[in-house]
Amino acid sequence: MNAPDPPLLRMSGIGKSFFGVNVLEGIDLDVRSGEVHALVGENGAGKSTLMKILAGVHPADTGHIELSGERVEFSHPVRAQQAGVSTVFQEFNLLPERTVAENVYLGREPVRRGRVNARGMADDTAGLLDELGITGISPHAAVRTLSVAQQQIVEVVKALSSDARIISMDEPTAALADHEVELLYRLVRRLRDRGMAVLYVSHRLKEIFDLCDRATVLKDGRRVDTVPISATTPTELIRMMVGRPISTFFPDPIEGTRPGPVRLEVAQGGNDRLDGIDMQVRGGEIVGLAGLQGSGRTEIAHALFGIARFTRGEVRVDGRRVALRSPTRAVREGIALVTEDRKTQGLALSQSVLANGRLVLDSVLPFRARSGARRLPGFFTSLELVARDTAQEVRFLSGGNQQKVVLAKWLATEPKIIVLDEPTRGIDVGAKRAVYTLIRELAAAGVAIVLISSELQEVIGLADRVLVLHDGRIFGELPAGASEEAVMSLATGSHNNGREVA
Amino acid sequence: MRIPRALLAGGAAMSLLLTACTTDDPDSADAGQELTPDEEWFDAEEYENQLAQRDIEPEGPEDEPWLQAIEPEMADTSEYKLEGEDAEEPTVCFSNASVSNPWRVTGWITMQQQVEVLQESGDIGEFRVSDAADDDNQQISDIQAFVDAGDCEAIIISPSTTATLTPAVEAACESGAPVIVFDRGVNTDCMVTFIHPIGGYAYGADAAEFLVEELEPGSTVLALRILPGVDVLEHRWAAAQQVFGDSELDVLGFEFTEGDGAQIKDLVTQHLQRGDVDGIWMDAGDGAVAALEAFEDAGKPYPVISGEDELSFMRKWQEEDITAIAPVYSNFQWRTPVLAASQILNGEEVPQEWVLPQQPVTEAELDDYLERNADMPSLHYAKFGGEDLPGFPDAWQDR
Amino acid sequence: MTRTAVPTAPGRIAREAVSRLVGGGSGTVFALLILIFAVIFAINPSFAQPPSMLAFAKQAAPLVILAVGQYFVIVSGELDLSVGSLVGAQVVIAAKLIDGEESRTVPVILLMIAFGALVGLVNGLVTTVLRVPSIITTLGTMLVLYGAIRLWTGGAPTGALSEAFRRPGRGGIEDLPVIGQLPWALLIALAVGAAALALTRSPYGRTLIATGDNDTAAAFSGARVWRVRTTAFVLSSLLATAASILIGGFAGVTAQVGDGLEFMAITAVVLGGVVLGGGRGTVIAAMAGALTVEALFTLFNQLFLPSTIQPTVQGLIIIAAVGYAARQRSTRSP
Amino acid sequence: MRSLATARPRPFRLGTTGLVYLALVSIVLVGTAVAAARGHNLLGTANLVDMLTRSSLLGFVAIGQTLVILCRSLDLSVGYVMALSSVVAATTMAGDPARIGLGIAAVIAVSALIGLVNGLVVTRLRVNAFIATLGMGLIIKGYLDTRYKGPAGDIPEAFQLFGYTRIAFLPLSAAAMVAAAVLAILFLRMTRTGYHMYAVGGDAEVARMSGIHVERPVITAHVLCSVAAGAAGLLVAARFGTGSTLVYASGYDLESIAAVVLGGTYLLGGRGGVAGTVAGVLILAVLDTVFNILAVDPFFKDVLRGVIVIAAVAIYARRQVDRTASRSRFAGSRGGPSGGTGDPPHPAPAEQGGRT
Repeated sequence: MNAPDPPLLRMSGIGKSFFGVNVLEGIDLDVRSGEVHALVGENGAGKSTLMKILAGVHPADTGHIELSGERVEFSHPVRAQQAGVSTVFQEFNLLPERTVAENVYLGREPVRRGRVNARGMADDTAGLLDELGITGISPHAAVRTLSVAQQQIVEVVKALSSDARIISMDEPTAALADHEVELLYRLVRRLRDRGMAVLYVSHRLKEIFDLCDRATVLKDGRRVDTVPISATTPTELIRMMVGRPISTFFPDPIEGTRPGPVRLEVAQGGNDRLDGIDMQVRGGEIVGLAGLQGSGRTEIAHALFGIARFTRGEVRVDGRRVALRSPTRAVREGIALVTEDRKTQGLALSQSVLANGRLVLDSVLPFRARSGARRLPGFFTSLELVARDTAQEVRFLSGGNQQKVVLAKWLATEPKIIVLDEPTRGIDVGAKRAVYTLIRELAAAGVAIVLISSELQEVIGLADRVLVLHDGRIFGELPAGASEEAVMSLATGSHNNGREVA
Repeated sequence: MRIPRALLAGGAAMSLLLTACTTDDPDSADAGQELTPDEEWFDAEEYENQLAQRDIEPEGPEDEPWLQAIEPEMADTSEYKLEGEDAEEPTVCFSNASVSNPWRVTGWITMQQQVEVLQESGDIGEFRVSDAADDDNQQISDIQAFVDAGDCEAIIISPSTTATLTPAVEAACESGAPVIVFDRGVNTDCMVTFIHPIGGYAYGADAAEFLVEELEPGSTVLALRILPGVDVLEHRWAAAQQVFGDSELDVLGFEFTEGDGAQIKDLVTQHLQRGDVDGIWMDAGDGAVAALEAFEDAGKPYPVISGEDELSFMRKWQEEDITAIAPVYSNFQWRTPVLAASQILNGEEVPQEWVLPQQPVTEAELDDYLERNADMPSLHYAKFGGEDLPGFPDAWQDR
Repeated sequence: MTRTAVPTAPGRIAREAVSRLVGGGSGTVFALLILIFAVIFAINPSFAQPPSMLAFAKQAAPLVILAVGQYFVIVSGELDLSVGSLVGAQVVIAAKLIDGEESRTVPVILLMIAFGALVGLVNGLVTTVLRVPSIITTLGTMLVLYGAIRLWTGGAPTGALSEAFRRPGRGGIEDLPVIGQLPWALLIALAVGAAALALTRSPYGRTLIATGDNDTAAAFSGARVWRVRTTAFVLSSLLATAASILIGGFAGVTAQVGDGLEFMAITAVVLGGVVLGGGRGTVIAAMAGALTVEALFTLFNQLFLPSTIQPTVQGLIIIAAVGYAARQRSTRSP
Repeated sequence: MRSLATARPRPFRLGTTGLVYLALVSIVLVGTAVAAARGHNLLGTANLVDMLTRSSLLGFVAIGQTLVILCRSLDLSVGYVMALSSVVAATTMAGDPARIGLGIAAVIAVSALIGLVNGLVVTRLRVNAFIATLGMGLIIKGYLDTRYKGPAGDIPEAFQLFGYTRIAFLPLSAAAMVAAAVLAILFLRMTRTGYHMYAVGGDAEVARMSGIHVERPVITAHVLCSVAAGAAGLLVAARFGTGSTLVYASGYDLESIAAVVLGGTYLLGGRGGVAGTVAGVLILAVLDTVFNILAVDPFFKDVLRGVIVIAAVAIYARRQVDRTASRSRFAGSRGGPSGGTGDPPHPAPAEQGGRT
């Protein structure tokens, strides 16, 4: 474990807390040059926060960072870059309207004789792209015209151009179609071969075992252990991440929960992103939707909620055919959608807890608003919402509590059908617990539940059935408690051999 | 981080406030007392001159004041006489400052009516107009456009501002076509004739003298002005300051109202809250009624007031039987330029400086003028002098 | 922060009210308002007399009403530059159509309301459906109204208003003990204020504010964003119409009526701590902002401040107040 | 996502700037036809001069305004800066040809200072640009009205030439304006500050993460904008032969914004450029001239302008919609759909700092 000379990166005793909630505590981590180091853990384990501290976005409350033995302070992302630490965030730091070259050198534009050396920028960018064996990206292309994968490459090139010695990537495959993942693998290997250190944040065991040399496991903001990949197994790793066998982590169905009649039925549903979607959800049933991002999970949620509606096929609620033209209609039909992106889609951040809780009632069911609002405090309490009071602005709440506000908002509408898109993304374990319990309670109350999550254990642990999506189609159905591998193999489409993926 | 920001803010604010204060003119700083007109706008000689002109019998036809002139010095215009088919329906071009207030609108209608008459008679052909909408730069372009077009036989200009249009007018003169300026002047005498009523000093003095006469010594007077920096208006105020200065009246101060009735009423109401106001001096009639209403609403007796020959005011004056005078900035001057143009193009001589008569409407003539304009809208001007034009009265009624 | 259940009514109501009023820099405006009045009274005690105060209220009423309208638009994340010229247009329309005939008063007022609603509808739809930035939309409307009205009247207003039309802006309940006349304008402004307050507390109002804060979230919660915003524009135009009735009634017709009112209204609202960009600030504070602006002018007048320098002071105060409010917001801790 | 995963070649489409110039050309053609019908030659020297002169004044202001808007800010004080500059120039020169240089220097200094204050108030005090510059305008207005009663100072003949000379049909002032435009374009294309203006306007947070001091470009833009307005003031003085305090009433502030947006620059910053703005200005000028030839009622001009500006922006907005499709990966609704109130870009406050 201990190298002769100090490792390229050493983080020791890193601690961080937001709004009184400890997100990280005493994290030690060291990464050597020429290694791909996985940082694994469930969502909310603290991976992203740790990265942001490394990137200089957040200052650490405690602990310090060393680069090849020298202590460094990253007051600003740029300090980190200059020190040779570059980060590729899940949400790219790119300007869609500017060209690839301009983005790569953003803030570091080379100047010659007082003028920005545009040609030089373009040439160097092209050079870097070649080095990585990337084709099909012109330095002069506007970034908005690129695919997500290509945008990610631009981010990496950006990192290289600043002579990074350490590149950390946050869920780099999250947005990629599987054939693009291969491209990323090649990219990462090349970086490693150039003697760089790659900090690879992911919760996808497959990738980790494909790609990484060592893995550091985080759980609830603490470091569990750092292990060489060669010396561990997926199950072992999961055990470390979860800390207990999956089955016990997720609450069991509540006594007396039994599937009722079909509440939601989609027949041959399709639009420009989806095709031939057939699904039925019974009252009291939890149906999981698994699949890689971009496989159509969120698209189904949006179609059911009238945002990007089905242009083909039909949807029935309680056997009645409905036209889900707009969210308004969807809500009127008793459908609720907990969106995957809380901050931009879920909440009006500078409004009070109460105002957010009332939002759906106010905007769709004004006549039920008053009575509905009266029940909100009850929901807040049962969800164990922690806020100063209901007049507090939600932007001051922790991620978990924000999510609780979103859930309360929907509970207040007494939905028949609730679609949960990544309901536990970026929230602490306590909040997760609350969410899981709630899902069970809703099921017991006869609500039809569609659960979307990129955390396979979550889907497997909660859902009665798992529909696996691939490439906009339902690719297969698995019973409760199916193995992750089974789901994955369907999700990656590796089952149907040789089938062309658009 | 925060403190410096606050300091910075304060610093910026202070420095600005200082620059603003240090440049306070004494006269405007304490408007209440200061009563010597500031020399920038006061030309003693011109002042005396205008006051004198009020009593001079103008030459020209009795019943056509727009053709009368006070002490005219005729200018020979034979060089502009058009011969042959040039004389057939010559194109006349008119660069108008704007029609953005009732006075100009009334005059503009009168002018159009006069033009029709002249077009009937073939004295002028095309009458090309461009309206600068009160934008000096726009009007300069407009005049240039006329010059460059080259087919204007005569150019009539009603400048939006005196000083700023001087270069443009000079350019127009150089083009060879006869240039006629009216209403406001410009700082050059290159034009063939400059047509205007006696002027701002006379106007302001008429009003001020009336107040001095009618009011007991020591009575309070409030001056309502439209906006600063417009010479015609500044002259009126300068003259008033001169007159008030020699009087026993106590001038409370002056307010700029932008001619907006609501503002006028606000301001007067506030002054009435502070104490009595016995007299109102206005540099233009717009909103005189609003000023009077302020007294009504405050339950105070009507003041002695100087308005303008605008009908809304004159009607109020008649109804409520107020002690008032309506100084006149002769609206009929809008007829003169086109007539002058046709005269010049016929080679007839015209006054170099064509000073039109400018008689205030007094109590005595009030009923008569209201009689003659009975059917006219309230924002119409009594001395518009278009009664004999064919379009009368419809053209002025449904504008 | 301890793990306690969230405190609820009535404590909540109170807290919410307070935090909404004082929060977001709105506190600034009330302090400023009190300060200004203190100074005015100090200079001129007679101003504290009911009649003077009522006269002040009468003058302030139109701007207060405009501010309310502007508040709805601004809090929904937009801006309405067209109110000034709309007020002007409405007064001129009234004068030309009524032309002194008492009998025409009511029909014309109805027509004005319809016209106001139409203008608001156009502003709203162009902004939401055609996605033209509201600042451009309403700037365009401003130009169109300005031109169209003068095109129609040949440059200067014609006709005259009826007595009945002028009563709301000018008259009141006469000969009351002590206070003398109780102006209709005041009562109307109070009514509008109360209605506005009720509206902001209503489902629509809450949706409106949430939309201004984050329209994506609002849309994902089932709100019809375009409809919500368009309604705000219609409200603004209707209130501008109401204001025009008061202004026309107060001072009659003049060519310049309405000029620059849009900036006055926006200033008032922003002075009230309402944030351009939407989602923050209360209608009460906006109305207080309007009162503050009016009081400011009264103060200038009481101080014999030369009217030419007044804009300078006004500008400084606005910048200072807004800057201060901004700092308050950015430094407020959870 | 899938549909984007493969970077399929996008069909060629005309850039917004191209569109603007297309519009300009077509308007010129239509105008020429209409004018010809009335027996006028729109492209004759007289009218060309007329158009170019009209555009030069608004041009200067609009060029400056473009820079500010690119930074997602706004400047409503330009009209007043113009007025002030014209007076400063006229009073400093005081009719003495020897003092021309001094006058110009004074104008630049004064306007730059105002721009600096604007920039600082917007960035440091975080006062919304709309209010900040509106307030600054009022401050200057008060100063002008108090200090000067009407036109002041005297411009020496030599400098008036700047307002009236012309080479063939090209007025000197228009040439100067074009030169300024070229300079601005080069500035945006060749200096880091120029690059950073786009960055800050496009996404202040990204700019900050990339180590750009987000306040600097904004302040610079405001300074340059004011200086451009100052140049316009100089032109005013040259044409009027004196300083005019009342130009601020001519509404150049809002008109310049209209011209910029008409030129295809995005009101919320980050996209567009000076070239488009120049076209926008020319379009307005051509319309003006055509209206004049047709002797259109001045008030009808206002109506048409209003309609045209709205229509144009609506068209750009349309094009913007389908473009956003490919942006789903970029954080949601930045700056709201159409707030357009020029929110100053500044580092996100702590509670929003970490982007999940």
